[in-house]
Amino acid sequence: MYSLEVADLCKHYTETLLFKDISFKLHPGEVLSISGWNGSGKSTLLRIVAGLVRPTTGTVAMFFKGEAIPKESRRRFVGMVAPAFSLYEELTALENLEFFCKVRGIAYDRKSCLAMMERTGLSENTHKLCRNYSSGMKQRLKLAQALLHNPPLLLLDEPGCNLDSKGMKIVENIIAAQRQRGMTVIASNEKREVDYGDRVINLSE
Amino acid sequence: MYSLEVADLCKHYTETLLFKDISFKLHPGEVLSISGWNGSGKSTLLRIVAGLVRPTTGTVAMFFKGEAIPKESRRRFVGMVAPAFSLYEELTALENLEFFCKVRGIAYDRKSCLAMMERTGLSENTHKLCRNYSSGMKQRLKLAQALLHNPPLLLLDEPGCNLDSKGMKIVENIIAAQRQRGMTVIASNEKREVDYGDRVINLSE
Amino acid sequence: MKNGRWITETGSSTYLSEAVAIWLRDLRGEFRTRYAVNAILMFAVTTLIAVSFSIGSFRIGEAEQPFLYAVLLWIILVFSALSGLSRSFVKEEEAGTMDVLKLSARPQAVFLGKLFFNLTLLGALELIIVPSFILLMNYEIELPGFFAAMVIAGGIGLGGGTTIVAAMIAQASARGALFSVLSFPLLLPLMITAIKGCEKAAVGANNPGWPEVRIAVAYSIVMIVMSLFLFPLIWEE
Amino acid sequence: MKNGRWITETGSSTYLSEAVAIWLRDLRGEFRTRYAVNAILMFAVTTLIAVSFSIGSFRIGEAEQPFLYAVLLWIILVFSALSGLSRSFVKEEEAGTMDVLKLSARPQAVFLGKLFFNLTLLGALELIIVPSFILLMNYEIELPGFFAAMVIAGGIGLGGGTTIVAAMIAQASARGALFSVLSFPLLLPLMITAIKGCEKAAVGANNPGWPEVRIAVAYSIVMIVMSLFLFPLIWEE
Amino acid sequence: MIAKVLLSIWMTLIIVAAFLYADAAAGFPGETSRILFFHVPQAWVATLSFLLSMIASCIYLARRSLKADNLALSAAELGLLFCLLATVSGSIFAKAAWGSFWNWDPRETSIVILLMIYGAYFALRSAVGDADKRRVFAAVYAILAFVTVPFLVFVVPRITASLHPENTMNPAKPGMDPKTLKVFLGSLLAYTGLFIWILRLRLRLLKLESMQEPEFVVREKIDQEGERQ
Ligand code: HEM
Ligand SMILES: Nc1ncnc2c1ncn2[C@@H]1O[C@H](COP(=O)(O)OP(=O)(O)OP(=O)(O)O)[C@@H](O)[C@H]1O
Ligand SMILES: Nc1ncnc2c1ncn2[C@@H]1O[C@H](COP(=O)(O)OP(=O)(O)OP(=O)(O)O)[C@@H](O)[C@H]1O
Ligand SMILES: [Mg+2]
Ligand SMILES: [Mg+2]
Repeated sequence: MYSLEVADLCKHYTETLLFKDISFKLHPGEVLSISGWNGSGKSTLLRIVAGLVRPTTGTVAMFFKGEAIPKESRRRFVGMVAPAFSLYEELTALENLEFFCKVRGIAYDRKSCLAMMERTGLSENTHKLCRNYSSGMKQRLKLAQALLHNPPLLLLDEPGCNLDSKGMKIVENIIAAQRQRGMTVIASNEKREVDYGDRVINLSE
Repeated sequence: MYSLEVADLCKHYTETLLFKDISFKLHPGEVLSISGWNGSGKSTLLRIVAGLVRPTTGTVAMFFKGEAIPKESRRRFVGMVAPAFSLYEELTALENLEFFCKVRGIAYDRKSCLAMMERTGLSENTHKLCRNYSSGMKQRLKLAQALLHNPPLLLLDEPGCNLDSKGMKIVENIIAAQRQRGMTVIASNEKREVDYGDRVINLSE
Repeated sequence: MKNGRWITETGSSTYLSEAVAIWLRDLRGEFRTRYAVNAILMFAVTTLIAVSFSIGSFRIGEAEQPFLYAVLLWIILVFSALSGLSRSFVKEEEAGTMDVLKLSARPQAVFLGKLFFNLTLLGALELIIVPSFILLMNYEIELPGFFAAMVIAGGIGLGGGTTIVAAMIAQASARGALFSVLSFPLLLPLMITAIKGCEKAAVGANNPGWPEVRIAVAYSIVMIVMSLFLFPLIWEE
Repeated sequence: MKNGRWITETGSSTYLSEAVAIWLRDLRGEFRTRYAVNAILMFAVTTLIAVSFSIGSFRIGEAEQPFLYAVLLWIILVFSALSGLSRSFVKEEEAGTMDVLKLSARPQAVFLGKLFFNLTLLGALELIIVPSFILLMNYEIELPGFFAAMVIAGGIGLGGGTTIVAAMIAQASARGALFSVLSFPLLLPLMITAIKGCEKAAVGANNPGWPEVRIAVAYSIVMIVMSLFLFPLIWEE
Repeated sequence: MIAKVLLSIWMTLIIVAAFLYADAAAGFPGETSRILFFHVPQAWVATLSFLLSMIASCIYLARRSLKADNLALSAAELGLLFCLLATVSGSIFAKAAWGSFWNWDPRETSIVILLMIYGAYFALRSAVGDADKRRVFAAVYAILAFVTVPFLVFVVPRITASLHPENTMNPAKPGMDPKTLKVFLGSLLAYTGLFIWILRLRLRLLKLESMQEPEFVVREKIDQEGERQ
């Protein structure tokens, strides 16, 4: 029903060319992995797909039942996790989720937020300030935040970063669940995470 | 020649006990790993050893030829990497290293800084602003920073975080080199990194 | 049906409700870090005391008082505003939460939320500063209604004029010099109007239709409407 | 021998050279982002123009001018300083670089480095504000030497009194406003002295030995020395 | 117990004597000179307790003992309280004696700065989350603040002419009539006693509070260990 079409993406930073001619199509149920050395442009590519960075040339388009989704409403269809993101440190974990529900226009429902935290293994720390979260707990909360609105397109930039083995298992479950419902793009350095993808785009080649 | 003695460490956060009765001794050539689930207190333990956080009870002491090193000069003997650390984003990578050399009282030597960046695989990006570094490049630069003064005690909190396989290899080399000269403490969630240690302290047990 | 939910559900939410969510979050964050709550009072008192000490300790000609006091009041207000208002965006950028916010909120909602927040701050500030200023300086006002309207309209103008500038400086870390260049000419007309208005209110000049208040209101409306249109451009780049 | 190097080498470095490294880094960072300079200049220019517009446009009694101008000048200087001087520490905390700095630098070197940086900022501020103020307000000064000495000594006192407070508020929760709240009372004695000094310089009072300058210098020395002792306690906590 | 009873009797005597025994001094409008017996001891106690707070802060920094911090905190609280009392009483009398509530008399200026400093002290205390940090920061600030006091005492009076009856009624100088002097000194004593009594109550309260929080108990253990080293 949904689809993502990326055509001829090319990104320059002043003098350097990061990547060029990246094209792919993605449909629900598919998982795409992006790999490459550090600094090869994986995160940049994901940010372009999310609409946070403009590509030098090329287009990113999302379709719902064949109709293009305008850029302004893309936020409803995308959930993203990245190492550079942070949540609000002076709020508790649950308050963070509550905020993102409301801002996204999802009626805030405490139970389902708690269920989401349960799913990411944070149920014992719902009322702790994010400032005091450990690195792995922050990563889990970022995952929870990205899933709040059941996004048809999930962009995971190094999703297993800082996580212990239970956390990795959670990521695996998230990807498996997303495979039932929508599209996933994973950017990672870890072979294990790259292998979740049906297809792999290697930016270093 | 050097040694690290940690005795009866215990850390509380208001109502919760993080860990208690942690004691160990470390001598040059030894590598200690700290493992545990997310939020078990690995990073906190490392910060206590570095002197950034006060333990609730217990002591951390470093010795040089049997003499205790006063807390004020511990900075010369410790190098640390952690996910929560950042470098100066508005400086280039080389300027960052130059700054840390000078501030540590090591005569700044451009060549040896460049060699350090070579060693962490950053030689192509010496003059890029840190703001524009990718996550893995930042992690590499943090490693370089921690090694600048050849610290007898190296504290590595999730050293492989964000790194690609080449980067992991670099971490491995760093640990192997440090084993020849000094002490290492690694805190990590990754089995591979935990296995570098001769001994393992598991905080979740 | 799961997929259907994704599209329809968002329809139920308005710009306003999202803006309110952002406003409330900012308030809560503010309350937690007590960036303002605990200290805004002391801060206001501090400035006031400085001014009243320096001016109050010697006599100013009766004729000059209304004008001078109006100037001082507005300098205090503008300063307090400028020192705090840009924080709401800059903090978002520095804490690294800007990207997540961009991904989840509509730009207009963000702008409105931040504007409400800044207006709340300004309201609190004026509530504390204006009465204490009047008391401490023995500021005699002939037309209290006009004066109050002027202070409120001026406050809204301050918020309207600075919010978008704040968004700009937060984004353009290297182009920072823009801020002083931009915000100063933006606020100056408002400040001059407000000073004039407060002076008239103090003197009790015959002033049918409150022209200064109207100018300030017009200024605020223009600023806010323009910002609503321009903000998405700044926000999404 | 490798191990030997670890101990001996650091002997060759002094507090001063490390402080200078920190100073230069801050300058460079500031030059690239221009955050503090902007905050300060924005406020200074705004008030300066507002003040000169408002005061300049009407007549103040000849006799009252020296005092009023001195008060205005110092209010502008002190509050501009308060709006920017805390940045050097606050930024360190917010960007997450504080921990690395704590691990690598000696506290006294950090204090001195930040003090130098703040003094540089203040110097730049005074260089811009004081001449423009004098020109704009038509401020007549009988004893320019004394006046300049007073402005410089006052600036050093401002830096000396606020740097340690900046380090404290960077680690506290309520940052922006708290800084003014904590610093202002500490600065008031200095401010009063400086106002008196500038007034005398304008009037051209017979003033052997420049007592106000001496007081300001004494204040600066006491503050800086006390801070040097107290800073490590704050930094290492 | 006996001390408390004695103190209250003494206080009552002083109040009665202030209005009935001592004569109104010349040079003051009406009966306003009786402010001396209340206002000056209040200011004196405030000064005393700020000094005490500063000394306790130094001790805290040297020894890190919780007791010293409690003393610094409660002395600062009481200092602020008496400072407010002196300001309010002075201000009321100022309306009668000098015609307006506030005149920026140098004494008024310095007392306002004192109020601001200790207001800031409490703002700082409430803004620092971590208990250890809070104590250290507060102590450092208390010391810095006290450093400015000599400047306040020697500098501020040079700026504006004082309205205060500096020399006419200075108890240190000869010339105060003996009756007034007697009541005045008695009042000083009474206020000091009152101060010590409240201070001890406050300290006991703080100690009880800290016993409820396990964190503090543990800390005290380290404090002792730190002293042993
Ligand atoms: C708002 C008004 C006032 C304030 C804030 C104020 C404050 C003070 C302060 C801080 C002191 C110094 C006490 C010390 O050195 O320990 C003082 C002393 C004194 N005040 Fe006031 N005062 C005020 C009004 C008045 C008035 C109206 C009178 C009498 C008519 C008065 C009479 C005195 C006297 C007699 C002393 C002792 C002077 C000396 O020791 O030489 N005060 N006041
Ligand atoms: N604003 C910018 N200006 C200049 N260069 C930039 C900018 N942003 C990113 N880069 C550069 O683009 C390259 C790609 O960065 P990106 O973060 O996409 O890498 P990545 O593949 O995600 O790496 P990692 O595995 O380390 O996360 C890097 O070399 C980085 O330095
Ligand atoms: N200042 C604080 N106040 C209260 N709790 C804190 C504070 N700092 C850390 N904690 C808590 O202490 C616990 C340990 O945190 P720490 O960062 O040491 O964990 P970690 O073992 O490094 O976890 P990770 O593997 O996720 O990095 C966490 O539960 C965290 O929430
Ligand atoms: Mg990346
Ligand atoms: Mg950790």
